Amino acid sequence: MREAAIVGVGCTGFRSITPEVSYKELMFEAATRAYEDAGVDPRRDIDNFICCSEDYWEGFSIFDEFVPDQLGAVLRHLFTVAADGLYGVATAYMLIRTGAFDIIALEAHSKASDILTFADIVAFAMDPIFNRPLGGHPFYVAGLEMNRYLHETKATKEMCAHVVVKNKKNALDNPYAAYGANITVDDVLASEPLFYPLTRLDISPLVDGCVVMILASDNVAKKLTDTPVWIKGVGWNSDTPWLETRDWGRAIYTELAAKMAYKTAGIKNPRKEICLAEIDDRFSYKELQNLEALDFCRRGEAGKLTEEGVTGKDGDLPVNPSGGLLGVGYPLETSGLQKLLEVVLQLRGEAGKRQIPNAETGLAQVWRGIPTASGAVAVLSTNLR
Amino acid sequence: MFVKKRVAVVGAGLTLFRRNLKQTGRELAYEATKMALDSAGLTLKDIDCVTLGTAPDAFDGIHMKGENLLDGAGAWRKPYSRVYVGGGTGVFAANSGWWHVASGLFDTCLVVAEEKMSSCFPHPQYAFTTIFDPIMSRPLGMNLVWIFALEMHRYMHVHGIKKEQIALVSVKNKGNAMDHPCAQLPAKITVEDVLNSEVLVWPVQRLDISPTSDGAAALVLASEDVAKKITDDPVWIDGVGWCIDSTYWTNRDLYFPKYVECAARMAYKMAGIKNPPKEIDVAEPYDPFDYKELHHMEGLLLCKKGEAPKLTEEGVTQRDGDLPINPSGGLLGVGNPIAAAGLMKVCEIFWQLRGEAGKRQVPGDPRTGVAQAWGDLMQYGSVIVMRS
Amino acid sequence: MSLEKIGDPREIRHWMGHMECDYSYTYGVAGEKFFKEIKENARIMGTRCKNCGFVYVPPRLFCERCFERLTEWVKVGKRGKVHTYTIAYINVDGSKLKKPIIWAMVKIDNVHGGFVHKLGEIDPKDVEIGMRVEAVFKEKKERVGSMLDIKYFKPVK
Amino acid sequence: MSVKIKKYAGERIKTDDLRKGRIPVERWKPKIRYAWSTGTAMSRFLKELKNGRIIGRKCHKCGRIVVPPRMFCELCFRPTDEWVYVKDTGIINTYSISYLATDATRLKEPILVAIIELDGASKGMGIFHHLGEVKKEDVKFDMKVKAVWKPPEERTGAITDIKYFKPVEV
Repeated sequence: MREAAIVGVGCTGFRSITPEVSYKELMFEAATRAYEDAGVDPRRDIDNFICCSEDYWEGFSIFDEFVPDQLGAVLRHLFTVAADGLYGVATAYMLIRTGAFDIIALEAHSKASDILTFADIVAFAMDPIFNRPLGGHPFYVAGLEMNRYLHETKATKEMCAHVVVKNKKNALDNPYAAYGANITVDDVLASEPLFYPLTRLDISPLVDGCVVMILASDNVAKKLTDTPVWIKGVGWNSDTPWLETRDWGRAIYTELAAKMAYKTAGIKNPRKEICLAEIDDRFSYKELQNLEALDFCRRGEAGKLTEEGVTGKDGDLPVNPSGGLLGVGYPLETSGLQKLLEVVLQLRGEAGKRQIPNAETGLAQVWRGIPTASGAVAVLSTNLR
Repeated sequence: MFVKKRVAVVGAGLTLFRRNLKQTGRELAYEATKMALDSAGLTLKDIDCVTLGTAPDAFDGIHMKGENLLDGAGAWRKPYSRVYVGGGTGVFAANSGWWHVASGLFDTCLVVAEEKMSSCFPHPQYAFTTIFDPIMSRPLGMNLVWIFALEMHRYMHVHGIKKEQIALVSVKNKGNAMDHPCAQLPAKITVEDVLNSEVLVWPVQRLDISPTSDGAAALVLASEDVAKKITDDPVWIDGVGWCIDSTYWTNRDLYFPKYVECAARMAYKMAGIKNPPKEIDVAEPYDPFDYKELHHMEGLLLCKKGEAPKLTEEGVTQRDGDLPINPSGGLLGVGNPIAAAGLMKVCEIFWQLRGEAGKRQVPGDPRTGVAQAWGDLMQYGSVIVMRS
Repeated sequence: MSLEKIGDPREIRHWMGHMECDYSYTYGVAGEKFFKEIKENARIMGTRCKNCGFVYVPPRLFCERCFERLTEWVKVGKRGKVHTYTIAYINVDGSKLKKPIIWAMVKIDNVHGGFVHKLGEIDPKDVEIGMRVEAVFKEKKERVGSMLDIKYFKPVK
Repeated sequence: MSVKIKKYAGERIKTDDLRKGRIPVERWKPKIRYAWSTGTAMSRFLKELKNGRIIGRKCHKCGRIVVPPRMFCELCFRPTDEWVYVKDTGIINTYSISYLATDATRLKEPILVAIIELDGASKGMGIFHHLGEVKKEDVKFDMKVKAVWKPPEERTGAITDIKYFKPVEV
């Protein structure tokens, strides 16, 4: 079977607001960088383009309409995957494996600063019959989930606060990150309670930004670059969309997505075999919950590992060295690609001050956010075999 | 382009298409999906992954509606994602099912398409205003029918086509739909009826247009090995194609859908089709408006530019003609729940190639069929080539 | 990248707009019957899957696990346990709520599911995971057949 | 539909029953609002409209002058190079006569809309706008038209700063 690698990346960086550019100009910037990085001409070389977006994040119905020009995809093959960028990676991976495509460009962006009523849009994703009529800020779903997770695993709010402290500190070394900070666990615990047990600092703030990546089949990848980053496995999965019957303590979708990705990647012991992980930390507890779902540790252990520094930059298993969504900011459907980008830079040895020595295999994981129970995982490596 | 793995369609399901259906979106998706599974003699346990196609969230009125629909699509605790290319989504969903299986990652895949346009009340027309650019178009009060009328008029002008010729498509498709048990607007009408119907946006009249609808459709796909175990009658997906043109639709000449041609060439190349009119036995081009069928026949290279009206006049595109077009009744007759309508076309080709289309059956044992959908701002083509 | 960009902050512009339509959602086959029972009898119904043995609340037309069509309707009680809860301090527009809202996932006894709803007649500091609660319905004349016909869940005395 | 399938799915309800509230429904109007950054290209375009001028961008590689302006050339995939004013006259590429208002209500007097290829821009570069001061029977393909602007004090920097395009005597 054909293999696939990431051969080029481009990113605008992430900022709380990008008023000088339109979403098109933002995308053009990331695309220009990615094509340059991969050494490809989109008008000639790229067999297919994938954009990851959801209409209401953009303010347009059929956002697909508005994407080809600034990516160089006019009268070429392009489509939208209505999901996070990591689903786009999975899609590109499948396309390459069919044998019919050699080079694929993948795009996701956030122009969250264009949105004036973010929480109302999230509320609009809730079931219109059984949940939405009750109103309220939809982040109560995260509060419910966090509380159950803490209850089941005996993890503590302090442990979650440690995640925030670590990630914001990591972000200080990431020039792309918007929310780096040097703060303490007490600062997090003392921040305004919003959805008990969630406080304001447990929640990642929105940012703008765009990431474009170029993927290629094995033969082509080897011609394009000396440092291909191989996609060893992808997985994606969904638990029920119903709040009423889902598992509130566990991230089942991450468990199943990881299982799928590990199977293709041949990973038996993730803790040993994976050098770094970029994990969904939209809310602080998610990092712990997902770490366990990814089988990096037993259930209920992630908080302790975090407190002990195992997931720190210099620990055994660095988690979110980029700063994660808590430190970089939450760029909507670009979250997965922000994470994947960090893994690619780390594996290429281009992560600057954040560089983890001898990083060979990395993992990126993302959740689709409230109110979903869906997510994706990708395992990357510098080694093909 | 060399594809190693062949992918088969082994089952299909379809709900009624109606202006309003009682079922919620996920219930509609369930009905179609269950029917498709039953027709293949499979259960949910046999399914490895699911791909969903559904058009704007603004119809169903649910942000990220793919997530809301997923249990109805049979995706509980399975790999599941949603593809989205506007009106092209229905056929494209089948294309996405193809790559799930052709990649070798999965042996079976459910393809589901759903649309519940009636949630946008009193009329989905309100939702359509949000497909336009907010700076250049929305302030001018852009209405969806306007842009079709502009395109239709340009097409008529460039080739000197008369409305009478175009109306024949509506007459044919609504007539074909008389034999479709799910159809919303089957009718025996005449060219005069079309020409005498209310002028909405000249040259578009009431009977030139397909309705808005609720509905769902589903397919079951399987890899070659698995398909042969399930059925003696698999229908193969031999070619898939898609293409997008520029966002700047007022900078393009709308008389010809280049994007459909580009998508068709991609699919034909994969399927090894060199002479489309000769090699294709039955086609389901996208017909939300009657002129669109003609436009898309030309885009699909089933005839020369400007020639489709003539073929229609000569009866070539009738069910018993040389090149039957939209034997299902198309969107004009069966209805237009956007993504579900596109996938309905793929279902129709499946049934035609299996010889299961009953009164709609195209004579002469058709072996090769093509379905096509169109989407975005007169911008997107998605094409699938199937063989028995 | 662009050869020029806006440098003068006064040149920056935003275009205001919205995506607001009116929506009207049918309750669906299962939902319609469910809400009729709520409205007329303040009774919570579920549907049972013969294959999996689950009674779904709210009721479904089909089993999400095995796709069985669910035709067996079961009357279920209005009591259950707080599976998890949270206390919301802000409103959807970010403004501070005058009175915090207690949200809970209430698992109804002996069924698969329950309701995500509000808790009432209790102080936030007294809420505990595992506590028993019951649905408080609106008066019959006020009930319209909607989730709001349940006012909230309150502790079982 | 296959002949093998005998039972059809989906329960129809009448629009009238919905309108009159005979079918229970949950209603919702979301509050979903945006402030889209117009960005470098469109901010300038809108500013120029306020000045009564239409501006495009030129790509030096393919030589095209494009309207509305963009900072990238979609065909060459490179940045566009310079600002170019185009004329506020052009020809009708296609048009339609609408008896439907934006919300699909019926109109007695139709709205005339067209794609107008602007003079001074590259061939085929049209913009969408309304037509005015012309009877519906008199509109023709390739007809020469000119923008009718709002008075300067009423302009806001919007595409509606042009009221409509009207025929010009040739």
